[in-house]
Amino acid sequence: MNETITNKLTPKDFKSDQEVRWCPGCGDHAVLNAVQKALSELGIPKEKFAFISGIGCSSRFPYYMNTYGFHGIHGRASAIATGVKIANPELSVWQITGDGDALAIGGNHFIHVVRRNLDINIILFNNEIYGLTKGQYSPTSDKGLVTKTSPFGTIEEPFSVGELVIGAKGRFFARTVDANVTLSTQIYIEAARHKGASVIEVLQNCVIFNDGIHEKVTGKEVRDDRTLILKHGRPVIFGKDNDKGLILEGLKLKVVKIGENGITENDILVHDAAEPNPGIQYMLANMKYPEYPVALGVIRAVPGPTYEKELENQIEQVKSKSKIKNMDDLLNSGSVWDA
Amino acid sequence: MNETITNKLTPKDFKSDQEVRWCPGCGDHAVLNAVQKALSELGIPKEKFAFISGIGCSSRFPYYMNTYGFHGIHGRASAIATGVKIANPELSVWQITGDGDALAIGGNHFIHVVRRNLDINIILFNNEIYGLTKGQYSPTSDKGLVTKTSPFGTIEEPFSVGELVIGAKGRFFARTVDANVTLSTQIYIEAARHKGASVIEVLQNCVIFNDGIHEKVTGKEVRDDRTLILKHGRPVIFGKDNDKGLILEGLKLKVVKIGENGITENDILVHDAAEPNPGIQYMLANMKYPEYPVALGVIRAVPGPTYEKELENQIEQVKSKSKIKNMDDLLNSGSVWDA
Amino acid sequence: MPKKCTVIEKEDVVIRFSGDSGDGMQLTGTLFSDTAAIYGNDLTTFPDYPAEIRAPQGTVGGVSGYQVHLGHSVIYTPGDYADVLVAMNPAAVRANIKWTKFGGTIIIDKDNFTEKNIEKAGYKTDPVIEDNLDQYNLIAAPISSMVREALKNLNLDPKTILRTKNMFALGMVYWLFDRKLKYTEQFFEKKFSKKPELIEANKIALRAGYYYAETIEALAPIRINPAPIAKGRYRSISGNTATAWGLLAAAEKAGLQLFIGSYPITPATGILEELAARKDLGVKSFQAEDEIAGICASIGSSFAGMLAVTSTSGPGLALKSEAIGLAVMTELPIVIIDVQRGGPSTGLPTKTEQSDLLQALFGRNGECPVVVLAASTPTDCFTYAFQAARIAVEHMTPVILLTDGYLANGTEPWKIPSMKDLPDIHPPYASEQDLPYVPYKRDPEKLSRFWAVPGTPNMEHRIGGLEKTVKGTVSYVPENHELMVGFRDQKVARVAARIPDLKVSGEESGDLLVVGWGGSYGYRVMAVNELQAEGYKISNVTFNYINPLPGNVRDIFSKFKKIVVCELNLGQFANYLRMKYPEFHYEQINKVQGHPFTINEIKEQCLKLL
Amino acid sequence: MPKKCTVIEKEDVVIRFSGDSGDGMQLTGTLFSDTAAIYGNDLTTFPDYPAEIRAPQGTVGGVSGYQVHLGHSVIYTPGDYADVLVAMNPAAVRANIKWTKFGGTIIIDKDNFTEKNIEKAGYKTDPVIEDNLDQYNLIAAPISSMVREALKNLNLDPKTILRTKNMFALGMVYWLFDRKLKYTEQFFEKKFSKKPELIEANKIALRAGYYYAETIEALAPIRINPAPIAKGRYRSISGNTATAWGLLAAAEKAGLQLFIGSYPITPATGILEELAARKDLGVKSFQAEDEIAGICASIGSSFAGMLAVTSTSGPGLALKSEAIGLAVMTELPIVIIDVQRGGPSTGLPTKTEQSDLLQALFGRNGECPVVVLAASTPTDCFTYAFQAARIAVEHMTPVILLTDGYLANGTEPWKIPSMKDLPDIHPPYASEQDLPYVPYKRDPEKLSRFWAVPGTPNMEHRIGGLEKTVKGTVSYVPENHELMVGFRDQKVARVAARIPDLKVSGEESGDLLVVGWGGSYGYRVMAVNELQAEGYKISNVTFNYINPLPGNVRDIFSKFKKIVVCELNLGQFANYLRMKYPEFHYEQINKVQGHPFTINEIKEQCLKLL
Ligand SMILES: Cc1ncc(C[n+]2csc(CCOP(=O)(O)OP(=O)(O)O)c2C)c(N)n1
Ligand SMILES: Cc1ncc(C[n+]2csc(CCOP(=O)(O)OP(=O)(O)O)c2C)c(N)n1
Ligand code: SF4
Ligand code: SF4
Ligand SMILES: [Mg+2]
Ligand SMILES: [Mg+2]
Repeated sequence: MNETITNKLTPKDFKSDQEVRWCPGCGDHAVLNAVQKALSELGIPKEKFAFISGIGCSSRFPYYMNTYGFHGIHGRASAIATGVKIANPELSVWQITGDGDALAIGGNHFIHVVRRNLDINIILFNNEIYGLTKGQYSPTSDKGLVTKTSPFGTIEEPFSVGELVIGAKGRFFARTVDANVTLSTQIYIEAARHKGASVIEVLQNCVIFNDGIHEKVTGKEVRDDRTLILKHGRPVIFGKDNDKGLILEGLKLKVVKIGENGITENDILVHDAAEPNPGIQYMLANMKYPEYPVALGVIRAVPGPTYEKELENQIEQVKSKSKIKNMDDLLNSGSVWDA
Repeated sequence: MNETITNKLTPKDFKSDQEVRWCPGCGDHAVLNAVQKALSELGIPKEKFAFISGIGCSSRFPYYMNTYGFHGIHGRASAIATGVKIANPELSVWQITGDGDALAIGGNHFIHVVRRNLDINIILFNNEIYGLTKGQYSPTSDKGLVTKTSPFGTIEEPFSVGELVIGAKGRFFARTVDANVTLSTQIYIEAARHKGASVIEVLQNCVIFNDGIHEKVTGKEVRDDRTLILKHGRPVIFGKDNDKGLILEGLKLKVVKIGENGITENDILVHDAAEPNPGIQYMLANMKYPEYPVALGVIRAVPGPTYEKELENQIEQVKSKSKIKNMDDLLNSGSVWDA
Repeated sequence: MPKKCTVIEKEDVVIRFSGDSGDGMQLTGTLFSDTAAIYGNDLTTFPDYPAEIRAPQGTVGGVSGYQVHLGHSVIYTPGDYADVLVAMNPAAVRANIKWTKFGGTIIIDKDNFTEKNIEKAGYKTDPVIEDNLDQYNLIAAPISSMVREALKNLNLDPKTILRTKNMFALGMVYWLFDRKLKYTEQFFEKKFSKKPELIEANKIALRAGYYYAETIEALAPIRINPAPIAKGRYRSISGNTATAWGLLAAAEKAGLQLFIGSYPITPATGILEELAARKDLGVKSFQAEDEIAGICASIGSSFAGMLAVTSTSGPGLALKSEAIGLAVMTELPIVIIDVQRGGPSTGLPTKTEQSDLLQALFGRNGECPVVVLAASTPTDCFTYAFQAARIAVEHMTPVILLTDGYLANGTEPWKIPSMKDLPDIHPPYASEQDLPYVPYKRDPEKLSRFWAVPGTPNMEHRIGGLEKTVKGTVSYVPENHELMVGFRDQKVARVAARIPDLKVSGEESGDLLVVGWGGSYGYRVMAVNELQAEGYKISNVTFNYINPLPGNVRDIFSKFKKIVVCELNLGQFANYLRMKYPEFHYEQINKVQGHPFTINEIKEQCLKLL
Repeated sequence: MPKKCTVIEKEDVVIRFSGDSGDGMQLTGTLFSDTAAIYGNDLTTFPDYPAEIRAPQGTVGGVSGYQVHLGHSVIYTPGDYADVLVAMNPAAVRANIKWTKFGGTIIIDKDNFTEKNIEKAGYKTDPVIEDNLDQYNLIAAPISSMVREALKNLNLDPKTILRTKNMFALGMVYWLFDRKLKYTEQFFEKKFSKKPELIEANKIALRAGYYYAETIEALAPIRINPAPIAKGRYRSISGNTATAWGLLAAAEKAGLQLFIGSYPITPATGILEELAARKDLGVKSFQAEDEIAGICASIGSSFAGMLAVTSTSGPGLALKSEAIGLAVMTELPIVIIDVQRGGPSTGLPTKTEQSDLLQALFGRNGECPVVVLAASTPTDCFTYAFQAARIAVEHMTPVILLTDGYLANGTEPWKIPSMKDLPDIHPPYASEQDLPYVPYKRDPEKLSRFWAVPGTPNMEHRIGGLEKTVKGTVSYVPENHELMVGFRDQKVARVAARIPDLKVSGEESGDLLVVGWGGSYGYRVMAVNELQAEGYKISNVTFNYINPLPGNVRDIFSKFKKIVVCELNLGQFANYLRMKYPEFHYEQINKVQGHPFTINEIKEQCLKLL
């Protein structure tokens, strides 16, 4: 997977010949661009990528990638990707999924692939709605949202993706915004390089069925004050004027203004994505507007053994010890007799 | 559900006429006793209980209860119980499930019932093994465990039940030990009284396929030092001599000895199960021997609106506003014409 | 362009509205058919839209269509070929020209036939040449410029103005068919009650279209006189809504509350959506995390005493297989609706097919019989949903109701039934006199067990998916298993005693019996009617009760020289009949294209057998 | 008790070991049959244990049994009735007496016939009276006291001592059948190599039993001479292990690595367990979180170029339905093993049945054909697992292999094949010369597509569950869909060209043809053999290839006056044959008791038809 290739690839090399069929204005277009950009910078040959998806608007993604691709069935992308990665750990495997695909029907496979820590990069398009089926609420829809199946508002508490990932023993969680191609590209590259299951939540806009749902946080006018971009090893500072930051007060995060009440940059929390204990990352991932800015960037990235490598290691070990080298050996092993 | 009945029920009233078929020595027997004891103290008439289970040794539980019971299919107890509770919120609904039933095949329904906060009491028998199918590893088996399907040791990181529950927006989590009938009874009563999804993890011993797996923590000789029983509003003290406690050091819990280094009872962390922010509860739930004692008791109990009540409220509201009162109204509503 | 000017009377006519997904064609078609229905025409509609939410603008893949077939006699199908095609862009022409009657009328928005759009539609040169449009009555109206002109004083943004194009086109069609604008205008008033400027804009566009058609004397107005329709109150209803309402009606008649546990899936979602909106009737709708949770929650609600429903389409039915087995084993009433779509796997989600039949009948482990029904028109979805619920409850059994994408989205005028005319449904509650309650004790006639609902004192009991004795004790005793397998089998078989006989349409005997089931109904009826009119000894039967089959099938089959089974799959019902009535020989007419039959296809195949 | 003393030679004999779940009967039976096999008898075994891990001690529900049928000619079944019953407690007698030949030998542990145990077993009074035990050759040995006595010097705790009771009983049986103790003693030495005191204890108990039987001259030793078995090296193997090994052999022959993605489920778990242990052969085993993940991971591994397998039982197959459709649509090779058990739903997990046939054939949405095979003996599970993998890979299709609980757990001696005698398997890799790679381009003969594995340069492509054109572009074009449905159908049908003809056992024509498939094989063969010997014109065929069916079926069927289909369900294969060959009339013999047929049941039913 780390082989270098002589002819550097460009984003265009990753475009397939298929017409892109998302609605004009859909956030998915930007994600596609960012991924193609990121891939071109990884130095991995095209044929070593496999894009695996479930069903949903977002899950059409593999068709648009000039790589190996598998458009699966609803909710099962994690399981299919698991098989692909175990079969060939040399592949760079990307799972494309929606909030419904990953967290409704696919919730179980999702938490298990995260727990098992397969080295798969999971891009979760969170538009807080079922797009493809034309607008029903999803497990991430805000409580009260009026949709076709909740004409009087939903009555369910939504999942928070980061929280669920950490609750499932997740070691890599990042969040980005569809339209922010620069940040997204950066994150996809980091995810690709992280060994283990990397979950990237993309705040994605569905112009048709849930238009502007992230706007209050990601809107051009407000995003500097309502989001914050985390960088490992750097103080958690944000705001239009880079004058706001987070500090830890007791067990809670608190937004402060640098320069006010004697607070200097040195008082500001320094982001540690690599800390195994998820305590602070958990809080960062869970920050919600208006109480807090919404955290973007890589929130957690803790290395750990991957399933597929552990499996290969175990196979090597057993092989080296066993007397059974092929089927004839096995057939004639143990208690046999001659007639 | 809070109706009082004149003849107080006894645990025996909850015993069905079915022969109990667990292995002699299985931890399930004690759980059955504790539940029957707890139920007899709730003041709820027998016919208002419904026990719903999946498949597994533990899931045979409903047969032994002289209440309404439903032995479902593997992994689906949460979903069946959801239907029962929505259908009749007046019932006291208990879900019985194993670590495989709830967290392997049933993982998705489990996290969703927790998220939706239906008022269901979920007893999760965690023996860290598939008992009924005769000894394969489960999603809670310790990494490295040798079982029939992991003859060279598992290579998977296990779920921690409490962590997953909290990651899924859980509001009630408790832990107990099969053999500790007194503590268990107390917890079942608290769970029953809590409005919302209550998950109780029972550290249960499977004498046949995973004997003694909890022994290092729960064994008679060691349990006072290796477990701690949390009580809401009380300092977190434990140990044979009641001389150890937990304090918060930075973002981490630390075990201290009262009387040493100037530490008094007043320095000890006071357990707040009702705190909505799960930070400390999360750490308490995750404590593992040998670094920490394992926390028992009610770790988190935060009230919140339940799905079934919100649904009933919404129905009442819509009914009161709508002109459609019956089918004839509906059939003749909207745009109709006469021929 | 030929222009004529007197009102022409016609028997029936097919109109197809088509344009980009964003052009509002579904609404335009609906408004047109509402007006026609109110006028008294019989009609059937067929919406046909792309799987993509917004397929690339201007491409053939992105074309959304809505076909209306109206007439002054009974209309059975949305029609094979359109008399009038409204095509808002070149792609719409390209996609639909082969479904337009040669010489028919085509209305296009001339302004949209730009070089770019023509290319996007996949034309190499000129559509007029490539598709021989000069052989049609082509009305090339500059619709875009005209709405721009008509609304220029309204102070609306250009996008909003352009969005009224469809109303301009609708106005033209109204003139063509001599219709009143009144109902459509009332619709605007209701829909945009909070945006008066939109009421105004749409009205202006509608009228502008109407007057434009009049001015250019586009074609003589065509009059389709009202159909000789039974007197009464009518409404227009789609198959999905009719299904939802049939269940609601059953709940009311059974004195039960309705529960639906479903997961959205095309083309079944409409049922969940309709029932989610019916909180005024006390429906408890549960959007589950997946199909399995949907049915399992339904089973739970059934255990707890509700009328339990789960709705889905093929892939979802596959996922529910295991849980259907649980419902069979626990003998709880539950209605499972499968709105069939093109398969296998994800297949063609927005297209129609009848290929889930064998799955519905046999797609479960073990000997696992369920009742299977199928609806055959949008409106009789009401009837069979009602019947499905009746049978489920009264016989304590899961019932699968098959509809399909064609029925689900199609609409028809429907004579509104009165609730008092529907039969009561009697849940077989366990009786207080009969204690102790024995969960698998059976009604001697129906063989169904009795229902004891949690909360009822003294009837505590346990059920589950393991084989049980009559008392509900788990049992591996060989003879007990065989006994229970037999009971479950016979319980379903005995439903036959309580369903109507199969009816022959046409003579009771003859040369050829056309056999079908479910949604292929209309096309078969039309084809057979036409052949009968041509003098052939041909008759038609439609199966709505699939398992068990009605009691008189053998009688009917034996009176025909040949039998041909006509269905949108590779022959699933034909094979099922071979199992059930092996003494007959079955010919087959099959089609697996994601589309209904055309009348001609059926006629041609029948003629080969006559 | 009659006592005789010369060695008697017999053709075949059936021995049933039975006792409490904790009594070690499975091991006892296994040791006995190993010894018999090494001696050269042919044999078949059938373990039969309760669903509970440890059902209540002493009850009938908790009885665990192990039946061995051995002979000096070919043995096809574990036998209907036991000649010798070993019953360690009263419950074991009660559970098994009806399966014991009238007048047969019953060995009991007298010490265990306490009042309490007798009551627990459900006897009201005295077992001897209630079950007429005086009509049998009852050997009431005080086994418990005797092992206590025999081991008293060994310094073992009482529990451990009592655990050797089964070896005492085994010793008695060895004397009865004139067997050597050697192999069993070798087993002790290996098994307890770290606990020498247990080697000693078990040896002593075994010999004590042997000598006890000799002393009381329990019954004349019976000699079953070795069977005229083909020369060669043998081993004993169960159906589940044979299945696992067949897959391993196929992987080696195809040059592929084996992947298994499964979720444990009785009685299929053994396959996963065996393959999980085969890391020495590079197997990648994945215990999934559920059955759906199991098959989906398999599909993923197949996409990525492995030999993909998923194993399960009925309820799990139901859950896999949707994903099987995906494999059909993506045309990837995958072997799906269904070890059938009693259904429906959870049913009777530890019992056997053949009731998943229609599910395997039709349990999916849409027109969704897969290849279906069935094994019919524990050892031919190897053959058909190998064939399933061969067909899957060479024809690029999912293949379902049906076995059942009876085959899975049963064991037989097996002549060990040599890998060089097995055919090579040729994966149809896309060729480098054939670029650009077109995913749904087909082999003109087989109609299968070509396999391009991720990692291969210049063959990047996309597949998925939506309908596609040959090039892999999503397509809703009606004609394309019909074309592809046809291809998938014909691809499976064409497998028929590459499977062997059906073979008749017996005359090629006659009065009655007994037809069966899968696990009912042995009983059918025995019944038909006996009837042939009695002079009837009866023959037998066993189907192992279910879809497609072999090419010569019509030929064979047409030569018999009557055809009877014999299966452990309500008639699923009979119905399938009615679909496929409607020109024949099929009689049925069915049983749904969670148990195999008995030879007599089949004979009796056949006689009615002769
Ligand atoms: C088994 C199955 N159930 C349901 C569906 C219908 N379905 C397709 S996509 C989807 C949800 C899409 O939502 P999401 O995953 O959030 O993706 P988005 O369209 O929003 O990108 C549903 C319910 C299906 N295709 N298959
Ligand atoms: C669909 C399905 N898959 C698999 C099984 C087999 N099965 C039954 S119980 C079980 C796991 C039991 O483990 P757990 O839930 O931990 O319960 P325990 O027996 O340990 O109490 C499995 C795999 C089944 N019954 N149904
Ligand atoms: S419906 Fe929404 S998510 Fe789907 S393509 Fe359109 S804008 Fe994007
Ligand atoms: S196998 Fe284990 S969990 Fe199951 S009943 Fe026996 S001891 Fe209990
Ligand atoms: Mg979404
Ligand atoms: Mg367990």
